[in-house]
Amino acid sequence: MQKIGVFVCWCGSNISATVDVKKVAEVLKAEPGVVVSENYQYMCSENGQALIRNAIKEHGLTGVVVCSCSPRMHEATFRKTCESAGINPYMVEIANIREQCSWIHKDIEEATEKAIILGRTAIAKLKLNAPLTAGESAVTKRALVIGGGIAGIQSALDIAEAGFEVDIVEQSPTIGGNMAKLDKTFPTLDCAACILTPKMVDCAQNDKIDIMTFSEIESVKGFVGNFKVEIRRKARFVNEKTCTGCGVCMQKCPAKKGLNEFNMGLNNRPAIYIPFAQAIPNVAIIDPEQCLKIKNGKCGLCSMNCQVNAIDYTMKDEIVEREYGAIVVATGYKPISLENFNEYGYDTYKDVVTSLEFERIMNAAGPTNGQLVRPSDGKHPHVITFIQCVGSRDTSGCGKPYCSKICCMYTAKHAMLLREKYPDTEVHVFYIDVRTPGKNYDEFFRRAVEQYDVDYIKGMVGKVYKEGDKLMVQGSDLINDEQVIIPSDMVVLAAAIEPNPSVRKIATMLTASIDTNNFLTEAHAKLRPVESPTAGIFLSGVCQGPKDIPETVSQASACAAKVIGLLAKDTLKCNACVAHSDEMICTGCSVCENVCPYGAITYVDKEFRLGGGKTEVRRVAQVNPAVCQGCGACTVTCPSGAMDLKGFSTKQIMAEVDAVCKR
Amino acid sequence: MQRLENAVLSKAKELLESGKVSRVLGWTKGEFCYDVSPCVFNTVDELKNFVYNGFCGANLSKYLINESKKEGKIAVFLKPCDTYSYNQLVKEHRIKVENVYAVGVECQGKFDIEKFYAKGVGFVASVEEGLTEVKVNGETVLNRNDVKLERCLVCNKKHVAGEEIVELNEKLPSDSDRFEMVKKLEAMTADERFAFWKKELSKCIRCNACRNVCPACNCTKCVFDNPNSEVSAKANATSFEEQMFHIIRAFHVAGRCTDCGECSRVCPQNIPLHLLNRKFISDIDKLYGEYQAGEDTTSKGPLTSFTKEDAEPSDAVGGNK
Amino acid sequence: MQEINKERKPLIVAFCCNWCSYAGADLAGSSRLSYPANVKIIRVPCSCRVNPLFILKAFQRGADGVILCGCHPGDCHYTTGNYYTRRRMSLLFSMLDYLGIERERTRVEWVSAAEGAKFSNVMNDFAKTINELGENKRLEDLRCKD
Amino acid sequence: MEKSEQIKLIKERSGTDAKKCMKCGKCSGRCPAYADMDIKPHQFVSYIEKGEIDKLLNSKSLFTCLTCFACVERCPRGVAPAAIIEAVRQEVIRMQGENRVKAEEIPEIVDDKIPQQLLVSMFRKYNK
Amino acid sequence: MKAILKDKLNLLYEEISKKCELYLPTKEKGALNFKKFDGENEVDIESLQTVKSAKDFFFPQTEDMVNFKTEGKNIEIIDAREKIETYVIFGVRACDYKSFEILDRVFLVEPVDTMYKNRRENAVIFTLACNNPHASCFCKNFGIDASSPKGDVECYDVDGYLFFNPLTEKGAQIVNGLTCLEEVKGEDKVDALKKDITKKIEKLPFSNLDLSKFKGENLMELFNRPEWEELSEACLGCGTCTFVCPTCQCFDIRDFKTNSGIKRFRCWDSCMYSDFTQMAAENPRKTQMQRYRQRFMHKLCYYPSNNDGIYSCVGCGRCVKKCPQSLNIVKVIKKIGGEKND
Repeated sequence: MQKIGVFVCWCGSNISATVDVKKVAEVLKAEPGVVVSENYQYMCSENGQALIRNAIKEHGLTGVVVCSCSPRMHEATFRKTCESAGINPYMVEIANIREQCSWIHKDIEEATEKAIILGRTAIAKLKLNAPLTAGESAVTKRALVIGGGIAGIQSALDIAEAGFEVDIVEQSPTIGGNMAKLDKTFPTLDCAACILTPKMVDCAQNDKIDIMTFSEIESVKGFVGNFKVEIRRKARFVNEKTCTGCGVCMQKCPAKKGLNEFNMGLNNRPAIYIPFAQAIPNVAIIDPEQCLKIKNGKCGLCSMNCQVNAIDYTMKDEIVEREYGAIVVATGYKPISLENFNEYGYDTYKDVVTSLEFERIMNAAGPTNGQLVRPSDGKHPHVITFIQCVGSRDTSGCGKPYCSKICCMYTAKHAMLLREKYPDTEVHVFYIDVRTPGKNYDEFFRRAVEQYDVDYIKGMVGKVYKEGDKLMVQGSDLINDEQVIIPSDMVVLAAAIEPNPSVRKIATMLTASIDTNNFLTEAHAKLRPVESPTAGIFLSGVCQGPKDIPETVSQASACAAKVIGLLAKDTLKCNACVAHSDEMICTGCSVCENVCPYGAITYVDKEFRLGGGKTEVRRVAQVNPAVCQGCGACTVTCPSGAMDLKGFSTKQIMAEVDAVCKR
Repeated sequence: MQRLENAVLSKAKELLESGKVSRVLGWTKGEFCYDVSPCVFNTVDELKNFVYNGFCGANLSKYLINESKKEGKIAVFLKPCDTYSYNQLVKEHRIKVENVYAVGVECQGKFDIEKFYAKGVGFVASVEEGLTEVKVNGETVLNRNDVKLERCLVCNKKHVAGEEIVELNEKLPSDSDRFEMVKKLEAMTADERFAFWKKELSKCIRCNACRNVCPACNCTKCVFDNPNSEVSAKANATSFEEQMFHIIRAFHVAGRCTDCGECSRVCPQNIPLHLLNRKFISDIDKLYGEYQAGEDTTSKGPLTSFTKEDAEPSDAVGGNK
Repeated sequence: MQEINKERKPLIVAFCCNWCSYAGADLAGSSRLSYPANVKIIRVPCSCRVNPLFILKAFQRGADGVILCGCHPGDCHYTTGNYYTRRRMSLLFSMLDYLGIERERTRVEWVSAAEGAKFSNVMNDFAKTINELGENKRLEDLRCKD
Repeated sequence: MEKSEQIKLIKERSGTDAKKCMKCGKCSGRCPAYADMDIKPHQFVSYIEKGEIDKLLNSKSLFTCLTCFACVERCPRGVAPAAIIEAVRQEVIRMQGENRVKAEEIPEIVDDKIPQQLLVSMFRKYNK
Repeated sequence: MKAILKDKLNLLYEEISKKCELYLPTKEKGALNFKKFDGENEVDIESLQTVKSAKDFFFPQTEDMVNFKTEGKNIEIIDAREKIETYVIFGVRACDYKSFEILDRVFLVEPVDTMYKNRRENAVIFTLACNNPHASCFCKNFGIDASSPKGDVECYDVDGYLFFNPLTEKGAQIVNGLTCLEEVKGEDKVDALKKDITKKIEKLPFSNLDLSKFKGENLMELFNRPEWEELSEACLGCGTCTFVCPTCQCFDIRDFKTNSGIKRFRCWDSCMYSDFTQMAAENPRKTQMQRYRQRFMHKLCYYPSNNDGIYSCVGCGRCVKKCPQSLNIVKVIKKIGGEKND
């Protein structure tokens, strides 16, 4: 039997004006289990708390009910009070007789009656409380960053800067991501490579950062502070440690038919190649699909010419296992495939290109060495038409329902660069809306119109077709209320962007939730935008939603701050009110696992004694208290009631229901 | 249909003889043709009591929870509807599939002995089964549909699990709407519905036959048996407990119920319990897209998944005022 | 005490999630927005903690109306809890209706921590509905009313 | 009939939600009959939403629209301008209560640019 | 003999129900059960059997025993037993009537179960001969004569009349006080009916079972028979057989928390349930086979050993009809009862 103390707070006149606090204390004293019942002006004051502490000692209380303001206000206070007097902080219940009683009722009799019922309800619940202890788990002081684009690089650098070790796992042979492919960046028009490559080099040189390129996540186990990750290091057939990146092999390689991924396939590269001049690591890689030696055993020229013997045609994938305390997802994006948009002729006409391809064409290190020429015939184009929102804001099912956010700005950038570099060109932009929120963004766009004479046409393109040498771009001009046809030499499509396809698999492994567009879901749209609901998983860059570079970098740094905050702790205090499964009842049916947003539930085969020396092996659910956040979704999904929630147990809530219904 | 029995029996023999399985879960003869019981056969010799006829209506899948835990492989004969329950149990990790050799068996609908009595046949000594007709005691010819269990009249289930199928005739399709009665009830006024269910549920003797036969009700300990659940009871002391037991039972199997109809088949008071489950199925179909529990072994059930555009509870309520 | 109990007022049990609706109720309180005293709030971590058994239990014990309040869909503190609530309660309420039990006695409302006024309005409105319906007679347990 | 009623009917008949339009004009950008239209496909969507029923009922575009569905095909928002045009057309025809197209008038309308298919479908639709 | 035309039966029911409460087999939603007469019952005395047996009258499925009223820290104890007036149960079959004798041996021996006694003593039982026994009936094995069903008043349904044969004083008192009855010569017809019934029963498939093995001295042998495994294999562990059985008498005592205290009540329990007989939180019979064996051993061996060889089964056949998997006591008797069963 518990010994319960009831403490009724006046809250000055806030409560006592409408609730007869003395009567409440008196009536509750008669409840079974209650040994002391007091009232006081301000229970939360030092004196009020002392009253509670003394009562606990004097009467040997096992639990405390405080009738006062909302538990959201002072539950923590009174828990501490009780803890300091030697009883478990979870043996405290609050009856909210201020916000939910005295402040909303005027009739004293009515409010007093309600306060008594609320007090009884708290007593009823408290009788079923059990002392709870929040568990602790150690933190592995190492972070994993999945993705080596600008988001991943920035997060990794910031985490490393704080003194923690970071691994970057990148699926392609070099870090740098999409940003490395860009020519200039808006709204300042500075060179992307100039600002990105120093950061890439920083990563490579930082001894806290370990870069694993051409690698993929194989499996993830564990939970916040204690992840175990298997990483597949795919065979690149070149020893990363010995290769000096001299590039001789590239020149000697006779198989030069591979599409250059870095240049969006606009030109070719050899079977052994370094993705681009500033690649990190600056190490060659063999494309086994192209390599003659690997395909049919005849060749070996690269190996013969390699002075450091870095080439190993028999190299196999390798799995490394590492432990981490936190994981950053920075998997980035790719432009969508345009197969659903044949009206723009992307697949038909070589001179219809995507914006990212156009970046490469404009780039000095690109396939045309920075010369603006048409892919079809290498001629200099004079009329260039841009089409925006290709596949963005599309709810018809062909594209993506969201705004890709960056297209308006980069299209303005392209238009401006074109007009700047080639004043002889005529530039048209079909747009639906021009969206330029951001510092200096609208000014930037206006410059394109006002200073560079770019022709912005409000309306969408209906079709692109060829007449002679020209691409005829037919669209609406809604302002002039006419249908226009613009004979162009080149058409640039601002294709929507979508999360990197690899993210689905990764999200599943991380049990991080993902939305219908494959963007990772943040823990809270406003207040926790860089965390996944799954503890220990953080979101950096476009994997969470479309972003431009400054936003990506700020999110990456915010993300790093969160990771640093986590890794700075030696242990993690877990939520004490967690779910737990009664293994004697659990059937292991796995429905609870389906609704757990945190992946806190796992199943084990466990042996149970049946009596008479017999045993039975049953599959039962186990909750990881370090991961469970205590929502209780599992408890209702479980038909047998094996799953219950500490602090809000089925019995407790039922007892509260009983108590509030008692008349 | 004698041919079907022979085919099933020889399949059982073959499986046991070949050592492919060490046990067979099938049916054993009763005192009459209609009181057959599920049974595990360990040897070919024991198969002399094996029987397979239109009264083999029980769903065998639930027995596999325990049987598949035992040593050795067990063969089981499953009607189309049983295969859905089987899949659902596999999905919920209740059956060790590696210990089961599932054989689908043709089904043209199983019999309800009460319907023979209702047709004026006082004693059923023998039934010769045809696809659409049956001959009772060698003389009375009845329409097969007139003596089928309710669930079989609306059944269009196919075999969705099993290593092989014993089938001599293709299953005759049903064009009846299984939600007909649900719709009828929904069209009634709330008062009429209340009166209907009050009468039906007041018959309940809480014998738990519906629960214990239900393949979805496979909890180690049911909440209603668990003194810690605050709702445990061995009898319906009031009409509230009648309502609660059946609402909660239907809710616990919602999205998992394959509509196998066993609950209604076994109810000693003939309460149409399937109408509760079908209401949930019909609501789920309407609100969240058609879903047939047990059609596969991997999909998430409708109550353990969601979409952001789901209907609000205020809009989702079915039935007239 | 006994005198007050004589006149039987309808009783409403409100399950409120800790993060949105309970906070919304607090805001209603600190804004002094009143609602009837026969609304009794039970705090749960998330609306998805509310088991249909609790709702039936409340009716058994003599509640005349049960309302479930949670964060707006998409705003759940635990990201997905209220989506499950929405499905579960849609089905449960539909079933109650199917059994002829007045559908107005059960309700789900999404109330955010900022919606003190909404909380009070919802409770006033619900209390009015329940007052009009009168005593719960279709899902009652007479043993509890002795 | 009340105007609002009429608009409701047309919307219902068209089965399309004009509110989904984001005013990109892609429908009109693609329309092959654009030049012959007084009210353009995108304007149909806009007018129906704004309740300009009279303008629509009197539009010449109703009978210049080829019903080629290019606008439907191309709309990124799943709006179907052609369906709205069709619904308005139906409305006009129903209001007239008579044959819109009479066999003897055909020679007058026909010129060598009109596709035969159109004639057949027109006859099917506009003749009772 | 006193009699009434069958199509005037409603007059009879109305007249009895004016004097005291009357319960009779009533069809509701496709199931036949005893219901209190309220003028609108769909009475069915042709069908052989109610789903639930007549034992409910004396030993209902749930029954309040005592109430505790709590206020603060005080507890008040209130006797929950009701005062019972005389009432009539109409249409009890011979097997069900026989079951009362079996139950009496449990509830009316010291210490007497006052609740049972109260209800039992105040009942006037009108029994009904079984014109059409069913293939599942096997009452003959237990010395029951379905053609003379005993009770306070025996009723015979013959020739468009229902004839009454009062056997006890309280039966006669009621019958003689009924104004709607007329005097009809019917002894011959009733005798003919009895003979017919006896003939029909003789022909029933289960009328001559061999129960010779079920004796106290064979207890251990029967208990250890290997056949129990296969007999119980398909058992679902539900309580259908128990709850439709007229002689099952187990109950559980439970507390229900009301809004003002606690109601202590008893309710039927079934030895087939895994949570039956929770001793130190465990059922000593851990497997369904053990529980299955318990039920039938009790009926056929333990009970007779303690009660002058009377079996605790009346052959009503309810379990035969209602078991979801067609397991039943006849199959048990045939398997391990005696040689003549083969």
